[in-house]
Amino acid sequence: MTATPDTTTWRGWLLSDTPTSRRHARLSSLYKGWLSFRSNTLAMVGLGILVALLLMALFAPLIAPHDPLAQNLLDRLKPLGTPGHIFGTDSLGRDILSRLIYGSRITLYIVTLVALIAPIAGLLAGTVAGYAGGWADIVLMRITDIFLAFPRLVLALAFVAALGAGIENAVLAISLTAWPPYARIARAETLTIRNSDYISAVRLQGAGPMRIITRHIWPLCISSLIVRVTLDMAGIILAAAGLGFLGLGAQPPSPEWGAMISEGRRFILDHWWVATMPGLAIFTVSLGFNLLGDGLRDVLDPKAEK
Amino acid sequence: MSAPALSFSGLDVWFGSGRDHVAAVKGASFDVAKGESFGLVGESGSGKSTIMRALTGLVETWSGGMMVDGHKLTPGKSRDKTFYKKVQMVFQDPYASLHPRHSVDMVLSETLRLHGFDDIEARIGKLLDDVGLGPAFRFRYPHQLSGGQRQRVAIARALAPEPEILLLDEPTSALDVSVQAEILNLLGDLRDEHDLTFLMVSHNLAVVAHMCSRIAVMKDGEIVEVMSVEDMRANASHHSYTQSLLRASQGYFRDTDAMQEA
Amino acid sequence: MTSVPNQNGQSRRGPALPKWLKGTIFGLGSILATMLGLLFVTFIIGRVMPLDPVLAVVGERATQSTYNEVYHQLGLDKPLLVQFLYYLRDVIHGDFGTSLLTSHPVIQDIARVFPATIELATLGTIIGVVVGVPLGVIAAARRGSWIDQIARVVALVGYSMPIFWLGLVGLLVFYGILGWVGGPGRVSVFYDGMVPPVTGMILVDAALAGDWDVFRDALSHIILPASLLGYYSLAYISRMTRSFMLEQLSAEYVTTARVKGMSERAVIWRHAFGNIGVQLITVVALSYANLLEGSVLTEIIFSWPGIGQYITNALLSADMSAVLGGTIVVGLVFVVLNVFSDLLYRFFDPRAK
Amino acid sequence: KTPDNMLVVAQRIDDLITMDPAQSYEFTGGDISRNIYSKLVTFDPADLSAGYKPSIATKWDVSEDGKTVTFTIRKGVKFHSGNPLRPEDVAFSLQRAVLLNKTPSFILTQFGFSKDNVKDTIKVVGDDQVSITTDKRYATSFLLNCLTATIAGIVDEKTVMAHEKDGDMGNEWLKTNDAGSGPYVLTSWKPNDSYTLTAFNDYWGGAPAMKRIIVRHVQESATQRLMLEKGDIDVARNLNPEDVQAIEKEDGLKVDNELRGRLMYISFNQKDPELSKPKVVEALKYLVDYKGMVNSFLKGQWQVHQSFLPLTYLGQIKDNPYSFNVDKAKELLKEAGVKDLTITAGVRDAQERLEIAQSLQNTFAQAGVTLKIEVGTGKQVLGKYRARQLQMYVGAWGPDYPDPQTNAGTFAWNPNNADDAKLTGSLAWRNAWDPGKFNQMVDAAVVEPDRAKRAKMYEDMQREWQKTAPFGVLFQKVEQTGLAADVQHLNVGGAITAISYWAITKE
Amino acid sequence: MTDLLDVQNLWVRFPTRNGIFDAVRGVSFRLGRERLGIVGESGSGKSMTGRAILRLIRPPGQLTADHIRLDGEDLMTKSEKGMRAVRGSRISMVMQDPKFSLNPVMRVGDQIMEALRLHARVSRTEARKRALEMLEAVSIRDPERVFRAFPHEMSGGMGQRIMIAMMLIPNPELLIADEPTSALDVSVQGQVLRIMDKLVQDRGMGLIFISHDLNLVAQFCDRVLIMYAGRVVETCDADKLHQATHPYTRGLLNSMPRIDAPQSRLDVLSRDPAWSEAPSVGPDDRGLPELPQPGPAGLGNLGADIAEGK
Ligand SMILES: Nc1ncnc2c1ncn2[C@@H]1O[C@H](COP(=O)(O)OP(=O)(O)OP(=O)(O)O)[C@@H](O)[C@H]1O
Ligand SMILES: Nc1ncnc2c1ncn2[C@@H]1O[C@H](COP(=O)(O)OP(=O)(O)OP(=O)(O)O)[C@@H](O)[C@H]1O
Ligand SMILES: [Mg+2]
Ligand SMILES: [Mg+2]
Repeated sequence: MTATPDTTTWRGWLLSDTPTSRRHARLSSLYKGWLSFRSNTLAMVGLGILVALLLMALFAPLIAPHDPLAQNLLDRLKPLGTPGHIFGTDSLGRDILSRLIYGSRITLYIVTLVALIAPIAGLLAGTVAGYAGGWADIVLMRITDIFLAFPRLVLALAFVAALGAGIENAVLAISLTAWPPYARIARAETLTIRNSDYISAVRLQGAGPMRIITRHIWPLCISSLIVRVTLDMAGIILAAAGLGFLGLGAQPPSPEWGAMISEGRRFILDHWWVATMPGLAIFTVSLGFNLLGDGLRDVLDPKAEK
Repeated sequence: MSAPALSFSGLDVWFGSGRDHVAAVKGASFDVAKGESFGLVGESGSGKSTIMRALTGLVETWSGGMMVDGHKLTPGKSRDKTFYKKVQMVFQDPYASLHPRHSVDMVLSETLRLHGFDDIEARIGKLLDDVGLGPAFRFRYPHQLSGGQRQRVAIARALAPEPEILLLDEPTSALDVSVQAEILNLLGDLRDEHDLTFLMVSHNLAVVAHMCSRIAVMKDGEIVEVMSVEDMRANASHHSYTQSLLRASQGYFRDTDAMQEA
Repeated sequence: MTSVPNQNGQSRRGPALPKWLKGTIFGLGSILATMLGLLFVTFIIGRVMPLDPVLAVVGERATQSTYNEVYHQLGLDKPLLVQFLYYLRDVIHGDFGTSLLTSHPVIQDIARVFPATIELATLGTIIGVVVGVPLGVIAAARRGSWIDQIARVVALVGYSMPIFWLGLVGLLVFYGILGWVGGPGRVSVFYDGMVPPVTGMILVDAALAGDWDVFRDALSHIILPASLLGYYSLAYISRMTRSFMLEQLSAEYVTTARVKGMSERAVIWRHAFGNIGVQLITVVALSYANLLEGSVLTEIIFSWPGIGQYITNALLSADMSAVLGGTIVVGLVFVVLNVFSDLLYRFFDPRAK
Repeated sequence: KTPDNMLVVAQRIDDLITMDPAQSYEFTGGDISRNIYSKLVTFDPADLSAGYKPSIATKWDVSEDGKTVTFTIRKGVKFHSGNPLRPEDVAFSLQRAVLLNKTPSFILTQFGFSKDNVKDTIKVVGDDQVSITTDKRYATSFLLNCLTATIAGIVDEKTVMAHEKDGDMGNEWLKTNDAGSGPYVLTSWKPNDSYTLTAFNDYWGGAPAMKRIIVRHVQESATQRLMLEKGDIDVARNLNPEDVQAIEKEDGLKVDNELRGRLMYISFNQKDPELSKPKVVEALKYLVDYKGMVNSFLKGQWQVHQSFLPLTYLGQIKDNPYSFNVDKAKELLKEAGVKDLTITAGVRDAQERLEIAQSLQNTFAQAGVTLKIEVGTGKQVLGKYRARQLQMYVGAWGPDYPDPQTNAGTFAWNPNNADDAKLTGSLAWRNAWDPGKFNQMVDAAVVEPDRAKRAKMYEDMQREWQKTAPFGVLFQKVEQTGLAADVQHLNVGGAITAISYWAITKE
Repeated sequence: MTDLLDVQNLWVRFPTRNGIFDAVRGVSFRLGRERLGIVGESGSGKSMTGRAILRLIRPPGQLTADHIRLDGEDLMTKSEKGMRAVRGSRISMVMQDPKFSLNPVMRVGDQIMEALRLHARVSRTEARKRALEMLEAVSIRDPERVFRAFPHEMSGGMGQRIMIAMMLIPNPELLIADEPTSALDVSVQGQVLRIMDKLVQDRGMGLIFISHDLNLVAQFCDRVLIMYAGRVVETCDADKLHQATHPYTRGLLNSMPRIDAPQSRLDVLSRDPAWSEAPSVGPDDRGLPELPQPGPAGLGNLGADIAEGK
């Protein structure tokens, strides 16, 4: 509101109050969001953690000092700081650091898949229920309630048990249990949005329900969903790890972090690092997501907190 | 003589059922001639907006007769495209009537596309010009606009399908007096330019008097009086409610005055 | 012609039920529908699972004839829907079947394991509320201060820490090394069965029986897992409390209270806190429900014979009667908690009629 | 910290589903059964290697044709209910097991008893004798060994029949209750939580020293170890090697090692065209790092053992012809003309097996064989295995009764290799293996009355089998039990039976 | 004799994403026991000025002033605790939006009683009596019912009257009323204004009346401050408002349509950037009207007092 930004620099161009093209407008609003996000230190830390995770997953073969699957029964359960095995080795003599690095791929995989499935399913169910009202609403919300009332881990377990253990099924199972809250959020938002004047306005242009839901309601629900998803990600990683812990998640010898804890928990008393290192890894990434989610909430959803 | 642009006869509108039943409009009847500006006044909650919402199909529970250009409307959701091409509406609150994540460009181009226009680029430029917003505003988002500017965008959106009838639901009540003047002038200009018929709701008698030639006074869902603006100015009203409205709009007088009604 | 003139102008709307009755009927109907759906989904899951319930009965080495006999006994040769209807009929009669895993009636098993979980979850929730709510309120009131930062870190750590890991480490440190708390299980072995089971919750039973040795011992066993669960619920509750409070503190009525010349503490606790009560109830109910159903891992680590473990074991062994029974109970509790928090909401919030 | 006359045990007891001896088939069920039920003949915990000894039967006589054995029943034995134990109870118990036809009934029915003839083949003779008549002549040791199994536990007819429901011969009631005459009385069982035994003071062999036995379900080894270290329990039965090593070093604690009958094996489905080549199977047997495993993550808990009879069984052999030899394996694979072999193995989600599977994966890979591991819950994997759908299986097998026939009959016997024969009890059938001549060898050995000759037959059979069968037996289980130093005379049952609480003392 | 209120160089600043935003810039004015109107377009800083006097600018907003003297006492130097004694009992403020300014979960009566009991030692029954009288005084028809009601059960107009009752009950020396009648029916509006009028005239209460209705302010107040972009652009006697000289004021006056005088086009305000740059018009030096002595009852039974007078 003070001086108008100088439009000759990139920064100025991006901060311009009078965008001159669609692209300019979009970039400009993205950049402004980024600026306010950037000022949130903790959120930046979160983002940093996740970027690091991404890089780690991407360049795992370059970073990892060992093959994550290479066993050496003579070199098993080496402690932290052993030369060549900074994080020690596990019960089959595999390098824990390398396994953690490769495990980041699986974690990312899980996170991406769940983040793609659950919110979209929830968004679809919630907005349709909220906008259509009537019977569609009642039926959809009952279904949501059923899945909500289902003991979460039991549902996931049942699903995995039905389809067999494995990472994809674990992801499906988690998604199956994760969507109902999103549906509820989306529905609540839809209910407030659907009677607003701008929706009435598009209806007056003759727009059909599908168009209103996808073009007008979704963009408004998405930001709060993104925040929720980010905050839930930690829970999702932990749920996947929980399944791994019960032996139903990722399959050996894949270095999934939850499964690593599960394998290492036998040694918790004498060789604590075997379970602790993956525990710390999960903790760090979860923390990253939580920090990021907190920050995103401030940017995307200023009403929610702040 | 051609049919009136809008014709209401014995319109009833209600909400809810059973105990929640609210009769929002009771037996409203009036005509709006082509090219006329007609005002609806009355206290808050008297059913002014509801009449408009019933007309546009935003409220489905009504009975009685409504005609647009001589075509009868039927209760129910569906209004065909031609209806929306003919009738458009501007809402009361400019802060609530624009999608927070759609830029001006998106709002207008979507509207144009829905109505099947091809020369969208050219039309957007023209519309923005019409409502007195330069091309500089085209890619802004609502949060980058002032209230008056938003209301101009809303008017541009309503003008996009080139309607004949514009419904104005308190278009300036959320705005400052200075901005109100700008918008009222703009609406006047547009009316002359495009041969529009106005149906305007307001609780500010002065605003209605300024814009309209005839007014209907509503109270409790009923139309108590339809009169010309000249009559109103001359204080030639027959109904006590209208009289009290008129008197009240004069302002505050110190104790000495006789302002002692309950 | 004997037509009776219709004097009641309203009759075309049919008999007008009072609103509360309609609401109640709708509420009950939706609970029923939810429960039925829950049952059905569970049932289907149980049937399509490639786990063989017959194997659970006959064991690994059974001959085929034994196998066939049991297959028939369990009614597995009937169509799915018929099986479901049979099951439903039994459930309505209060018969949840017999668990294959424990050879006890499921209802009896649940009566044994559910109190254990309730005891744990309740204590956990109490810890979460007693610590979490004040923490959240203070964090919101002193936004950005060190206490806010601490609250934030506490919550984030709680959100991010794998519970099974924390549980194992907690057991190692507080039981193994420090010896401050009792070990796994609900009570030390030699106190087992010392107090008559009235409620099934040992703390309550011991108190009822006036046996304070058992009470103390049971407390020393429950405190660690309950604290662990309490920490998770604390993290959630404090975070939500904080954000509710922030919303309230920015409301105009808070300024009004200050205009009156009210002290800051009264403003926070009397005015702002009074306004989050309702939201808080919902959050606490939700977190309680989560603890009731979601403490499987804690139960495993602490050898806590609760419902989470029960259902999980049953599920892995295709003991479908037990899974269905357990799911109904947990689902019912969830639904009831939901309704309950709804009722409280109506009761406490004047705006909700 | 535990009282002197009380024994507290931590153990995984979630397998316990029934205590009816006619039905009980799980480890924990065996443990309980051995302590609450008496049998005609049984093993003495102080001297397991002596084999079966008189118990409720004071002596037995074999008829000329070798088909009938007549047992003389001990006098003055009392059931926990106070009823005296009569010969009728003995006959009833065995008949009941046959009539109920529950899973373990084959242990008895393999002698030709059936619903129709059991009243005649098992009957009371005289006023203190019971006679058992088999359909043909079997090695007497075979019959008597079978009578030491859980299913031969003697129940109190009067009590049991008092609880009969819908003609179930008291099965429903007996699942959770006790009608025995053994040294202990079952006083409570909370599934997945604990069970409690109380000493039976009128036990015919004398009241046991430990007045109360409490077995608490504790899932995690680390937890069991912590409890043992804290003195909250006397015995920890599911310790993993690392925890055992730690306990060995601790004052006040000790470790009991006992060789059990359980075998770890891998098997290959013979429907698979590649795996049905003998050279391929042989090569794979050379691709197991036997030593590596028993010296690392299996340390102390399994020992290398490559034949189907566990050590201590009649006919045992100690030959372990296979060792980890990549070159040999490669050569064999080359000879078989197999390249780029990929195998999928079904493994249940138990830590030990997963590690073995991963080790196999590693060593197989060294010869270019890709091993995929498909993990499932016990029930899942087993379901597929029984349906002959697993390409390869990594699993364990425990003998059902202490006679060589139990394992010979499952590893080397499959009279009908058709899919619809459904001989699901036979591991050979599950792997679609037609044992050919082994069928006759098994049938012959089981009827050989001469003990030494019989042993020799099994020895020969195993040597042959080791070479050609699509099974690779890898290890035999050693049970390592952690216990407080004051616990004496603990015996978990060796390879042949279950734990004997009555022998335990504390000092 | 000192002024009741003397504000010198008042600034309110908000840090925002785009730098510091000045909501109030250097406002100075003095107030006797009179009715001072503050008018201006939306966002011109009227409410902020009112809040600033009570030092209730919420962080991160910052408040600076050379001084804010109440009866010669500088409020800027007071401790937070000292301010609390001032708020409510000596200066009260009717908040702009009654819908959001009342605690939704507390009964109306409790909120009014609370205002009284925070500053005066009175029993509950006494407080209740006074609250009921006060409600009656602001023309609420069924005080007993309203007393027990929750805010959401009240209409906007009732809410505003409740707010006024609540703020008047501790009998303040200065009342800041932020658009107190915008939601009221015109007839009730007259009654409420009359109450405030009476208090100023009989008790010597000072009144700051914030509104954007220029006509109303011209008719009701003694003096008017016209604010634009956080500054006072003009100050004049209320009855002379229609002769105001500042183009902004003139623009506002002319842009309103009038019932009695039809126009084809309305005048549109054209804003001059110089307006917001010009310094605030300082406190006028004219002599303040002689202060009447406080009424005989002192801090007596205000509600009953007013009700009687009506
Ligand atoms: N969706 C609805 N459900 C129930 N009642 C409604 C609904 N919409 C409006 N009403 C009721 O209908 C009546 C008329 O409302 P309407 O909005 O038409 O009033 P209005 O004259 O436009 O008032 P305002 O000047 O405040 O806009 C009111 O009593 C209102 O409470
Ligand atoms: N928390 C804040 N952060 C930044 N700017 C703020 C904040 N609060 C108020 N403002 C700004 O301060 C300015 C003055 O606001 P104020 O509420 O005093 O206006 P007003 O004259 O009372 O308007 P109205 O007639 O609409 O009530 C406005 O421009 C507003 O945007
Ligand atoms: Mg309206
Ligand atoms: Mg204001």
